[in-house]
Amino acid sequence: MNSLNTYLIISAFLFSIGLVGVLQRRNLIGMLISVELMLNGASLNFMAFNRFLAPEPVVGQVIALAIMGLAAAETAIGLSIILALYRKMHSINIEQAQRLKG
Amino acid sequence: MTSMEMAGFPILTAILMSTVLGLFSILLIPPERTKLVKQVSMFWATVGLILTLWLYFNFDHNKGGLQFVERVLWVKSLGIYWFHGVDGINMPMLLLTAVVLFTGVWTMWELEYRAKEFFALMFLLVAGVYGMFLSMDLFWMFVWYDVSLFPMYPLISIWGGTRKEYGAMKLTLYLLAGSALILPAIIYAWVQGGAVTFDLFELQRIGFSLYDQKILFVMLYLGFGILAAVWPFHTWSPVGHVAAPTAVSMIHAGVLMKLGAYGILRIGMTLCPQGLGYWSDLMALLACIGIVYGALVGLAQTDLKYVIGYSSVSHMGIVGLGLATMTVSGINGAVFQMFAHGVMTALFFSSVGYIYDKTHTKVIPELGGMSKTMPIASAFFIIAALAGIGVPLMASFWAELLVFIAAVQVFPVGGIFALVGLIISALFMLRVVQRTFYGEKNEKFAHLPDVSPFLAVPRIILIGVILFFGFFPKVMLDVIQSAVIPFVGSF
Amino acid sequence: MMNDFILFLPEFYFTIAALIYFGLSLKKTSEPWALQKWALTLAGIGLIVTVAASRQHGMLFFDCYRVDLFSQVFKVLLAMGTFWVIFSSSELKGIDGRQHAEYYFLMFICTLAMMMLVSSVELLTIYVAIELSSYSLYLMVPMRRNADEFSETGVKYFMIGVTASAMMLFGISLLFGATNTTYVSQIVVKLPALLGQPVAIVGLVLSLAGFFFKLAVFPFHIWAPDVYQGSANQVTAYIATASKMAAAALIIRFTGFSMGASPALANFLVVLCVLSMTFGNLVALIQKDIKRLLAYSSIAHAGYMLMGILALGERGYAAAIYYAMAYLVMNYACFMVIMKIADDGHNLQIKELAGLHKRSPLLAMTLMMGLFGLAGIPPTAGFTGKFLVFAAAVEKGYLWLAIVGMINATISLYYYLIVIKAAYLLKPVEEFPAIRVDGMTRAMSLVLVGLMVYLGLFFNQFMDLTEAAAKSLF
Amino acid sequence: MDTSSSLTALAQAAFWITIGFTMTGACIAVFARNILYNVLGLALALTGVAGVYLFLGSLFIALMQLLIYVGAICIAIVFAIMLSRPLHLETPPRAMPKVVMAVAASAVFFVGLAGVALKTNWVPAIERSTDFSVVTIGHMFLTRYELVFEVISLVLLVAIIGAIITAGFSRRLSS
Amino acid sequence: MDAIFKDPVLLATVIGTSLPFLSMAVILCLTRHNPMLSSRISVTAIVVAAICALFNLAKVASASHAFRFDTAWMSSGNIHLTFGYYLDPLSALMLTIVAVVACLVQIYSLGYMSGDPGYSRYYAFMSLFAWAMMNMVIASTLIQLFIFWELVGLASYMLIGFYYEKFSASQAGKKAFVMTRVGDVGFFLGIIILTLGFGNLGIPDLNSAPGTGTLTTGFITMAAMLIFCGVVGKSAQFPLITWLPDAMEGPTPVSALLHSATMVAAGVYVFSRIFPFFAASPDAMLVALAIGTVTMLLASTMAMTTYDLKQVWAYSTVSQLGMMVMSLAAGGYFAGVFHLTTHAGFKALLFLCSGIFIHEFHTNDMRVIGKQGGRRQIIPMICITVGALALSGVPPFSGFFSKEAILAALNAQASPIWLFAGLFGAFLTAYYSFRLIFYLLFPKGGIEEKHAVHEMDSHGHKEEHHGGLFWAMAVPVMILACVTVVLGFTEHSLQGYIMAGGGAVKHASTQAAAGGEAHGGVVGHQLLVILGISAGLLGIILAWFEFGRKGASRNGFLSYFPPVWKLFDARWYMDAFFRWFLDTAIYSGLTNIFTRNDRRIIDGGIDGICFFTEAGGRIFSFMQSGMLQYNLLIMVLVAGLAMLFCLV
Repeated sequence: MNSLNTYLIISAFLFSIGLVGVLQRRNLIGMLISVELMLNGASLNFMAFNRFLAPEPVVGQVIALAIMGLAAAETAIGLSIILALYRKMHSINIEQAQRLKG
Repeated sequence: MTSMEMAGFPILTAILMSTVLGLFSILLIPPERTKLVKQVSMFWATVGLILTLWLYFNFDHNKGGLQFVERVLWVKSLGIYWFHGVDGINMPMLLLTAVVLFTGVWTMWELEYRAKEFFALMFLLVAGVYGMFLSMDLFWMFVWYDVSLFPMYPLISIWGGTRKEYGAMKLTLYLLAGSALILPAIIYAWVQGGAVTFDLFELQRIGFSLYDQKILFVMLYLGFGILAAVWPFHTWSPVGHVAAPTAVSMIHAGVLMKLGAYGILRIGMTLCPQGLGYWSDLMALLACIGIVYGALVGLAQTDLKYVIGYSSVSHMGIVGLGLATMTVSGINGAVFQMFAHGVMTALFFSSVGYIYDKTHTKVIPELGGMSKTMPIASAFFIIAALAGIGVPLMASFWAELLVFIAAVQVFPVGGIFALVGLIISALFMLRVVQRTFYGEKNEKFAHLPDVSPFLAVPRIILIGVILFFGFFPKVMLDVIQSAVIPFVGSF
Repeated sequence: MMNDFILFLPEFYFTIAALIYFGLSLKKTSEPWALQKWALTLAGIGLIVTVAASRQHGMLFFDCYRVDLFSQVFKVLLAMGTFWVIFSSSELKGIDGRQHAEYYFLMFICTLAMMMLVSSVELLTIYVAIELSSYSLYLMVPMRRNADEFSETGVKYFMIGVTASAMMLFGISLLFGATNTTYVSQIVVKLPALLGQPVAIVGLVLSLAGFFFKLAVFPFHIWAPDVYQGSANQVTAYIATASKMAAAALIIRFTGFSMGASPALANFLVVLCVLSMTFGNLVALIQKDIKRLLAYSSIAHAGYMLMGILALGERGYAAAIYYAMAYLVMNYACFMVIMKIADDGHNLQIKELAGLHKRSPLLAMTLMMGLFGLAGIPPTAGFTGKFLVFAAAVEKGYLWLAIVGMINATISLYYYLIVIKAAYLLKPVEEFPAIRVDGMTRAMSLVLVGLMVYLGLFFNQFMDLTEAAAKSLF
Repeated sequence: MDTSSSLTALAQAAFWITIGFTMTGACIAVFARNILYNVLGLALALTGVAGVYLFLGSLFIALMQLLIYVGAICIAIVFAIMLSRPLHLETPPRAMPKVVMAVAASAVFFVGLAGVALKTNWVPAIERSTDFSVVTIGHMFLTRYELVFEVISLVLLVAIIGAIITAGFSRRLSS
Repeated sequence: MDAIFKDPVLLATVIGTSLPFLSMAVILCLTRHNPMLSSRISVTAIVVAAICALFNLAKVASASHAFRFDTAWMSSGNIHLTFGYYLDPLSALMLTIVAVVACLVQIYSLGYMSGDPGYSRYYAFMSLFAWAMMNMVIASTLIQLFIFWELVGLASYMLIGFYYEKFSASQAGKKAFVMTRVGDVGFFLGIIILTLGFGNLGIPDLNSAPGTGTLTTGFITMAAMLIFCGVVGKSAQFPLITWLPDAMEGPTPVSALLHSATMVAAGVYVFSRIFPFFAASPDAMLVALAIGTVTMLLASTMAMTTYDLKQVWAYSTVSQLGMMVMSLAAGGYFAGVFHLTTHAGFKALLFLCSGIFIHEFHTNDMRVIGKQGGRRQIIPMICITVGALALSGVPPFSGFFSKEAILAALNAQASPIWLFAGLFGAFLTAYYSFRLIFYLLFPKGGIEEKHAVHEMDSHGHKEEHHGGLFWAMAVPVMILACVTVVLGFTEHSLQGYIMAGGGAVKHASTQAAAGGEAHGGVVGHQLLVILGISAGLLGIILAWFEFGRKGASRNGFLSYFPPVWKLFDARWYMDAFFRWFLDTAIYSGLTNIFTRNDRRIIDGGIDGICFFTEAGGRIFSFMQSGMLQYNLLIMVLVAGLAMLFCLV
């Protein structure tokens, strides 16, 4: 169980399920949630490599921490943009946002 | 810019700069002072002509080879040189350019609409042409080649005539599509030459394998062939010529089309003689088809400029045929034909241009009987037509003679086939002359004035050139030969 | 210590500038023109500072940060792009006057982030820096006011951006796993040995995704048309010019990992290159809105830049750097004219250019030169750039790629010519008044035109510079 | 069955349960159609990931994960949902083709990633320290990752200002 | 330059041959608007040229050798072309003929063309013609000959289409140019082959070439046949006959000078010029003989049906040219040249006389002229009869002597068929000539007095009748009539002169005729003379019987065979065939196909490529749908596939 590959598969799964969400959710907030899953997948990857391979096991942790910080900022920005859109469009359904194309 | 190989005054750069300076000085003039614009243009065109004539008379054809060489390292890491020189192949072309520019500017003397932009673009175009003819460095050749092409778009689309936007777009895209093959070919040559130099002659010395030569030559041939209106890449020619204004047609058909053939000769044949050997049958075939085809299709045209466009296809076919023979006479004839055809088409377009300016039509059935209303303008056209059908003692006769001698020697069947084209081209030209200029006087145009003496001068100069080199072909051929004999010897 | 400070001077300077504008944003009211003048001054000094620091080299922050010719060249380009965009911000009508201070703040931050990006030689630093620059851009895009039809732009940009950056992060994690280090210098040493394993290439490809996103390479281009169209003109100009520089730099840095020894990576880049060029040029053919058109053209140009990069050699990188340089100048020239004409901040349609040559001959000429440059017509910088990238590609045996590139250039000429035609040929439906062009803009137009021609013809020293920069990469 | 093996079994069970939580949470976060369930699913998944971090030997990061992700980010999302209030009631029908395509594309991606993970011969570093301590993390942040640390602070500053101007102004303008 | 002044022959040649060119240039550039001055310049130039030509003739006759002057003209690789003059008896004679006839015609034109709006232009082109023709005659190389040969054709084109407002005139000019060009292409090809195979185009060198044995007979045959193509075109031999009758659209003096006396004879001249070369190829000679014969007979038949004065002479010209070709091909070198000389005289005479009638009555129809009192024009009537008698070969006019010489040459052939054809031709010639004369003299239904007088009055020519203009026309005619009477008696001195230097010619001539000499001819010498005269007289008697005697039907025997009449009248449908060929094969055939191909396939293909490119843009733009997630999907798919690609 406690092998590198298990973790890598889990993180790949998290990343991919996040992708499914991004590709299929209509709700923008739902998409944002999925993006968080993807980031977690990457983060988990770092932690796994950190645990099994890296010469200095703190590096992965530092990276995971940094990712968390960035994810927080990203969520804040994303939510504010979504809210702004909601105020203009009165919807947060991404399928409503199709005016620009071609 | 380290190594300088220069002897005395850089006359070639001066010729090139006469157009560049012309361009800049025109740009500085306020647009409403059209008179001044024309005077300045005329001045610089004259400067170019005088310098070129000086060069022509000081060119030593006994010595041959590249003369007045200027060679400066331009970009070290790629091996690009500012490398100019004249030999027997580009000397006639330079003379042609200078004459056509001079007469072209003069022909457009009555232009008032956006004159500043017109002359500025024209000088830009001619700068490209001069540069291409003078340069002996592949990079610069391509640069100048493209510089000479793109002003065609505004020139045609602003000042043009029939379907000008379509024609301009088609011509520009088509011609630049040709350079889509040229640029990769040039780079390929550079790479195969060790990626150290763009100097044409150094690359020639380095030499290429047969395989490379085959690839390179066909790319260059197709790329430049478009501009040389090689069948079946000729359809821009009529469409573009119909759309273009007079002086632009003159320069375009007169000079620019020669760039294509010149490119094949200068780059393609210099670098890949064996490649040419491999493809020469194809080249001759296309050329022969072009000769006959152009004349045959021209028979059915009803627009004067279409007619000239197709006659150009036919005449440029002769150039192609001459080049394909790879013999001294063939190449001599081809170069001579480039010159002769340039002057002749310039004359064609300038007379058609005059008629069009006055009558606002160039549809043959609507004209008719023009000899009565405009005898002088008609005479110009008829003389051009006679030159076009290869009447002796006009420059193009010698060219055709030489090309056909070589063609019959090398490609007997094709040569005879092309000779038949001479009959058709006679039929075709005389038909146009008959329908446009002969017949009852056309009352609709009876009030129109004939060419004024002032505007007749440039046309007379062109006729003079045609006749001069028709009477004294030696003057031209000695120059051409001085380059062609060693050139053919190097195959 | 002092020496280190000089190394870090441009970044430091831009941090200060950003903080000044952070302070200004707290003020209740401020005159937009005053903000612009100050920002212009700051950016100008910033440009000078960057140029002054351009010959520095050294390492900072425990070897996370490398100052060398490569990074400094790009920093100069970034500073220049920023300066130019701020120069054109005098008509910043697309953004509410109350947000101008934030606009400049974000722009300085973004420039700073990208400067750090080009200098970073450690994966986490690179990631953080790219996120910083992205976030500021995410925020600048929806600032546009009075443009409800474009309100979706911000969210689209954001969503695609975060997806791409998640991919990049995953890729970086794979690289980390493969080489057990986050230092570029060590990765460069270790990775070539690992090229036989899928992880190396997959890691590289995924981490390139983020940069491809920034550069708008097919298929990571999807934001470009919408964002170009939907954000304020100045923001578009910034995205189109400065932000592309950083992306190009990073792609060069990452592809350099393989040390040119990976056919798989090269093939991948070739495919993207061809797709980008073809897609961008073909779709641009049918555009009506100039900014959208330029967006597609930028996709195509990303393809050309890739052509230099995929040669995976010094000459190719040098060519790509040169191309980026030329692209900055040409693209900005076009945008400057657009911003000047659409001085009320609306989206310019091609047909609105009708009669431009009468309204302002100088702007018309600048636009024409810029577009010809983009189309790759000599004697402009665009041609030389194309020439160099083709040369690099052919040298690696991609003759056919150069032909494809040239055919694409011909296709692209069509839509550029349509714009030029509008400017020089079309009769306007209604007479627009002449455009008042102030002295600064005149001077800038001439400088740009001169620069384009100069770069296009006298590129000897630029070649030396870019080749030295590419050499300093390894 | 000695203790160590039973402990191992226990640990294994705990591990798989954590994984199960994570996956279930992720699935809920993505596939549930009510947005509030999604958030809850996300919280569940993030907690699961925190658990996995524990197994990876980093208590600190696991805690931070709970704190920042579950604590801060999820709450922020809930707030956002509340601000755009009627939306959590909106449950448009599922468009099957879209879902299928999304799943297919992601499956390709997953296969790719998994393939990379399995086919690669992962080589551990030759010399590996075992220093997982928080102190070292802090030390790292102040030495090697000093720049990162600073930049993250800038990122947060940008995020704050950005959130204010984007959400704030648009409110004022639209009202 | 000095050389020119040292040698009087060269000086005379240069002056004589270049003055007309100068006159053309001056007229076109400067004196276009002053017709009087233009004509004076031109006439002066040609008179000087004629004097120079006579001087040269005398010089050549007195010298024992030919004069040759060469200067380098052009060189390209191993092809060296020279410009030069080659004055031997033949060319000096021809030069004199050309100069003198041109001179007479130009003087004649002073009257004939007076008041024409294109007066200056006319003289300019006449000068052009004179210059080109003279240079052609004395050209030292075949290529120079060809060049001026083409220029002569150009002048012919210009002069035929002189009345360019008339469609038929411009059409005829075009036809003449294109049809001769067909032959010229063969000629050109022949020159090219000679250049390649022999390398020296000098005429004396060429003539001595077969003797040296460097050239194979096959090569000579090919080259000779190709050059003969040019002869066929220029001299309107079968099958390129029909342009010459049409060329009568030009002014009558033009017809007289170009299309009977000199230009069309150029073909025959070329034949005689390189006669030894031709003679080296029996096959070529046989072909030429056949073509000459066919031409002669065909043209004679055509002449029997037309009522147009000039047409009759035109057909007759063709037929006489055919005869000359026959003569040369049969080895009768001197006979051919002699007939060329006499023919130039009497045919110019005939045309100029007809010109006076046409000028007077404003019609070409012989019946109308006769009706309106043609016979009252005493001088032209006498002269035209003299000409017709010469043409019919009635002694003692010049035509008799030359025709007898030709018949003698034909007699020397092995096969009697050529002789009978020649005799038959002579019979037909006499018949149609006198058909014309009798139409003029004895019009059907007598003369309509009043109408004729009225006609004259209304055109105000009456006072000119005895004015300078009339005499300008009458004097040349009379001179020519005198020449026609006298020329025949110079046969022997002329023969001595022509055959003097030409060893090669003599050799070739005897060789070619050798077949006949062996069996002493088909008929005896005395019998031949009688046959020749009786053939002519028979024709005249038949014409008298049908047209001249009182109460004659004036229809001709051919009218009893309508299909034959129709066949002859339609020129054996040759024109119809050419027209059909041009229309079907060229205009609606190749041209049409190629034009469609050009529009649809080539140009359409290009436009199609552009269209599909743009359509490609539209299709690709669907990829950029407004739907964010579809776009993302593409992105993810590409990234995923790239990964899979890396895995496998």
